[in-house]
Amino acid sequence: MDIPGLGTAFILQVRRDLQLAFRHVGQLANPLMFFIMVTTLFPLALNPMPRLLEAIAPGVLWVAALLASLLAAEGLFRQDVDDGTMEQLALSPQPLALMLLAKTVAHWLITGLPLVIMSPVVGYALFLPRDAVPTTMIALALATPILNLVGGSMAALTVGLRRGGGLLSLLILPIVMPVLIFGARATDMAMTGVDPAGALYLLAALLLLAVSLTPFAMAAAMRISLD
Amino acid sequence: MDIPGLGTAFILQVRRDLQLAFRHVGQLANPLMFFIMVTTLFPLALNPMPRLLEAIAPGVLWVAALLASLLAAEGLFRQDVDDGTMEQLALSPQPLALMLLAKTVAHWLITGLPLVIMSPVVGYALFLPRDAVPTTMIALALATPILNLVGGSMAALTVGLRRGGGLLSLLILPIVMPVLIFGARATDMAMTGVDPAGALYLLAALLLLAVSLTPFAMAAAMRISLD
Amino acid sequence: MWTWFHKLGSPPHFYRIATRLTPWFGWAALLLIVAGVYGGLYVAPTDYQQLDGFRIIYVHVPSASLSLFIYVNMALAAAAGLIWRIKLAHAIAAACAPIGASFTFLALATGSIWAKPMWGTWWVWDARLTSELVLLFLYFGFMALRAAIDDENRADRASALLAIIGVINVPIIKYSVDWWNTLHQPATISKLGKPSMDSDMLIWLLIMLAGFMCYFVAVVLTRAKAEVLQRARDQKWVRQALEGK
Amino acid sequence: MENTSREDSKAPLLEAHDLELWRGDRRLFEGISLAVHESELLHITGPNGCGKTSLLRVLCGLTLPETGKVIWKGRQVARSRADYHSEMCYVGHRESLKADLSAYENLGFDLGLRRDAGTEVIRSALEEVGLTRAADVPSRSLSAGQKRRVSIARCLASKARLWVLDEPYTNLDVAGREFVDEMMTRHLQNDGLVLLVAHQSHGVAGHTVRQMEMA
Amino acid sequence: MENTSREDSKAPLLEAHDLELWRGDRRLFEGISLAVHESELLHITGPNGCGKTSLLRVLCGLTLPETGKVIWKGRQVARSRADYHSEMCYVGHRESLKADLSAYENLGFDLGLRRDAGTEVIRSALEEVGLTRAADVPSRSLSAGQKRRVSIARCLASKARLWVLDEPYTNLDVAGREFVDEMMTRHLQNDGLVLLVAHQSHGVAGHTVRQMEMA
Ligand code: HEM
Ligand SMILES: Nc1ncnc2c1ncn2[C@@H]1O[C@H](COP(=O)(O)OP(=O)(O)OP(=O)(O)O)[C@@H](O)[C@H]1O
Ligand SMILES: Nc1ncnc2c1ncn2[C@@H]1O[C@H](COP(=O)(O)OP(=O)(O)OP(=O)(O)O)[C@@H](O)[C@H]1O
Ligand SMILES: [Mg+2]
Ligand SMILES: [Mg+2]
Repeated sequence: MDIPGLGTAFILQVRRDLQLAFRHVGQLANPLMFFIMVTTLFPLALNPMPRLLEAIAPGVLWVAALLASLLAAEGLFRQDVDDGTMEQLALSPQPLALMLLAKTVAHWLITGLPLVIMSPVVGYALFLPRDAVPTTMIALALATPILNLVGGSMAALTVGLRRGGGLLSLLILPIVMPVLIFGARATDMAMTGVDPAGALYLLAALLLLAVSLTPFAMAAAMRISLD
Repeated sequence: MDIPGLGTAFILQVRRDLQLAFRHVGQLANPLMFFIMVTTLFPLALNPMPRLLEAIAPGVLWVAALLASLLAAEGLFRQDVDDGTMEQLALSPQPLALMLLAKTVAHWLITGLPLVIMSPVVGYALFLPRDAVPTTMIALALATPILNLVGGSMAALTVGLRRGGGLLSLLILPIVMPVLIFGARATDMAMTGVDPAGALYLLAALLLLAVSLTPFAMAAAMRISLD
Repeated sequence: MWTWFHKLGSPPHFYRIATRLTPWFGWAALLLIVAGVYGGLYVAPTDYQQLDGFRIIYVHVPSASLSLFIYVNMALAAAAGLIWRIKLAHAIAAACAPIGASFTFLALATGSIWAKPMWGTWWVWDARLTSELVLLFLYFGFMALRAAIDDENRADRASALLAIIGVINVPIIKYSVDWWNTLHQPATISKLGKPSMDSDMLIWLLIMLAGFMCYFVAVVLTRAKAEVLQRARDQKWVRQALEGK
Repeated sequence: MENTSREDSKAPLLEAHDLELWRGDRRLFEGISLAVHESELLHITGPNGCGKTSLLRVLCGLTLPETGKVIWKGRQVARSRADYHSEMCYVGHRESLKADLSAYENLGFDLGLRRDAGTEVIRSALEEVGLTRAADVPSRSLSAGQKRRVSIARCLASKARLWVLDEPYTNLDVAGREFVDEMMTRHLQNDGLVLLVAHQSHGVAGHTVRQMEMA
Repeated sequence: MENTSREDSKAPLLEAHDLELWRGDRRLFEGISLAVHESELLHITGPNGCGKTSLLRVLCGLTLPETGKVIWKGRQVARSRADYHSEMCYVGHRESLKADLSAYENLGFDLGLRRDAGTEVIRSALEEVGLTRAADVPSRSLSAGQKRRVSIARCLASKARLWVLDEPYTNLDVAGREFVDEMMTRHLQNDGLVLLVAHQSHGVAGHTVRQMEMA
């Protein structure tokens, strides 16, 4: 029988997930709102001195990015598993790794991309030096997919389990820590006028690694969870 | 027929939710882990200079509290609605407002209380002055339940209005903002040696208000959602 | 070592061999550690810079090394279990985790104690220290995931996958001192050829390391035995093995 | 209950007047009135999607009808929700079980809200529906039929006067279906009321059994 | 398919050898072997919780058995998953529908992964199972029976050779049940294979129908 090609399947999956997200227009705005919230709340919770804000701006940006993707990871596959559509996906003739990668890509388009786009605004609000903004955007664009991919693998591993509170974050954070370190370092370098290319290359390498390995980890984890 | 009293029902509900969260004793540590990890991330993403860390310590604590309660709130009732147990709750002879309040209390015990308990440790790691610690703990103990109650009302509404998510977090922000401002101010006052009683009283008043009003809002929203 | 584990794949066989080996490693560990402690505390010369404070190195470095070594072993065992579907390998991986976590904790604790006089603080957010902390979290995550899954089979496979993914962190910890300039001591022992450490000090360190290693093997065998027994609790050989004692 | 006079027992316990419900732009039903007396079973049938479940939810007080009202023992349900719900038990299409809790824990909570039932009550109800060993595994790992049995045990142990059963036979094996019939018969003998939605015919006989066909 | 020789058609398409499965500390089944040829229906029965669904999941390749293997067209399923899954369709206890998407959108996605089916194929399958107007409301608001019909339409439109049906009659009205019988009969006529789990007896006759009882 003629099975549709990998590309077709990939696009179908991405399109369906976007369609679902657009059904709940609210959900679409959520990660973005969250990101804005975190970054505006910080100045509120702190002494809003520009110097201090500037010093913590990269940290806030990066931690917010991390938390946003971390907390969204929780729900990445749960609904699909609960309503049984994941079962059908695992029984489709398409490779599960590809389909889960597609789901993660869709998830990134919904949660990660807005974050990248919003980062100049947030940076501005936190008095991030203007020179650091492009670097930060690039670094975020490289880092957020990694966060999503790693989050996805861990979510696939824990999806069959009861809401374990911090279990998922316990699993994700150790592994994404390098991403955070390099990302924050890139912003920092740009702020102090050093060339951040090294850190960015490292992030790009990590992204490649994640894209090539995590789909298989996700698929393996999902098959275990569905068992 | 003899219906069990309100107290019994309340305790039953709290106990069941705790049971769900902590099937295994080991899982008790999970929320704690979450906070430890979040606070370790900050120094990583920032320059780990003690002076800077000290300056942002209250911010980190407060933002972590806000995130934990608001973001977990999103899913507070969703699973119950999806698996049909909320339906049975609405059909039980106990007042729905009470039961939802109990669910929120359980949620606070899982997410809010560990934060309060952990705050000295986190404060220590971030070099928060020792004098500010007791005030911060009290302020957190007063503020986190408010955050949970407000988040719970939002959750009850969003479970039904399936497309209101982003809009609602926009609506919730103004309500939560004062809590954050007063809380952070209390910490700040204690750090600078001013008596923080005023801010704490205000928080206590807000808490009373939230406890007396939000359960009815939650129940009404939930009945609409179940219709 | 791992082909060795692979060969004795069957639980009863493993149980018998482990029972025979455990005391050897146990006694070796005891002897080596006693010798190492004596040598480290009394025989080794005092450091010209740090005076006697440096002697904590005899606990710190071996436990830090073991924390990494055990993780790698755990991941290898887990991978073997996942790929060849060997239950025994999963049992060994499960047995490794708490031991590894203890050594990690020990490394952190001794490091902190050492750091207080050396750097004037218990803790700094430096790359090696932080990544060692992350290693502790990795162990915790592995154990938490196992505990969260009721079904043994699934717990085995899921945690094995996690252990394999977590291996990424090992080189980061190992080479963090070389990649970032940090407060922490860069590699001193492992510089082959000309170690930058006095050989009088080094020998006792190596003895301690060997002792810790033997201790690990003894404990892991004991724990794995318990795991194996618990898993096969309703099989005949278990009753025979227990009654045979 | 024992001393109710003839007149009382003739007045219906559950009444509904002129119910109408819309879903989207479609009127599911209108002008539905019904009355159920004690020891009476009302069997509601109709093709898929005709609105049987929706009607039951209106009768339970979960859904607000467009017009009309539901009356229990002479009082409007919307006004005296707690009284009504303490005498009613609903078994819906979904099992309403927490997947992470065992059948026993699930029922312990559900019944704890309704009456001071001890451990034995729950155990014996679970045993009666054939769950002994399976009562203590997380209900996530129960089979579909076993989950259904838990719902039925909840109904049994609730000691409710009015049972509202939405396709209770679903996923049950032959023995299970016979058990449900037998259980309903017993309930009717004890002056209970049953509202039953089922596509199959049921095996209750010798009682006031009424049929209602929805279009 | 048309030109298969006598010998070929005698070799079973689906075989399972010596399957064993554990759940918790309980052995659900062991030593199960079966063979299904083309145009054959295997009806698996057994009491609730005996492991029928678990067996089907093993046969589908969703669950790894403790021992034993499943073979499709002479090749082990675990090795050639994509080939097997492209010829198999599974209807489980759950409907596997995205509640926020309509029946049409749901099938559009599910079938899009399997074959280049056009719009009309999906529409006509949905019409065949009796969903015309209901095909475009979010499937959250479909009735239980209507959801089941969507699952059945998915199976119909998938053009799979092997149908694995876990209690397809659930929640269906009389007409719906008859439709399922008729649909299976047609599938068998077209050299299809059916694995059926159902507590009720089915209405397929005149074909190779085999029964398997699980304890
Ligand atoms: C909590 C604090 C500390 C942690 C988590 C820590 C962690 C580690 C780790 C992971 C290793 C690597 C072991 C290996 O490569 O096999 C190590 C080695 C070592 N540590 Fe620490 N350490 C800490 C504090 C200190 C302090 C304060 C000193 C002394 C100033 C120190 C001195 C050393 C030395 C000399 C080595 C051996 C280096 C080598 O030869 O590779 N550590 N430590
Ligand atoms: N928003 C909507 N627009 C159009 N129709 C809707 C909407 N919401 C619900 N419906 C229709 O309402 C009906 C709900 O029916 P209900 O669940 O009460 O049926 P039922 O009689 O219980 O069927 P079954 O026998 O399958 O359980 C369905 O036909 C569904 O299509
Ligand atoms: N962890 C576990 N411990 C004990 N028993 C378990 C565990 N997990 C699953 N089971 C049992 O495995 C069986 C699963 O059965 P399965 O779903 O295959 O039954 P079925 O034959 O399809 O039943 P039904 O007719 O009700 O659909 C159940 O009896 C369940 O109690
Ligand atoms: Mg219905
Ligand atoms: Mg079944």
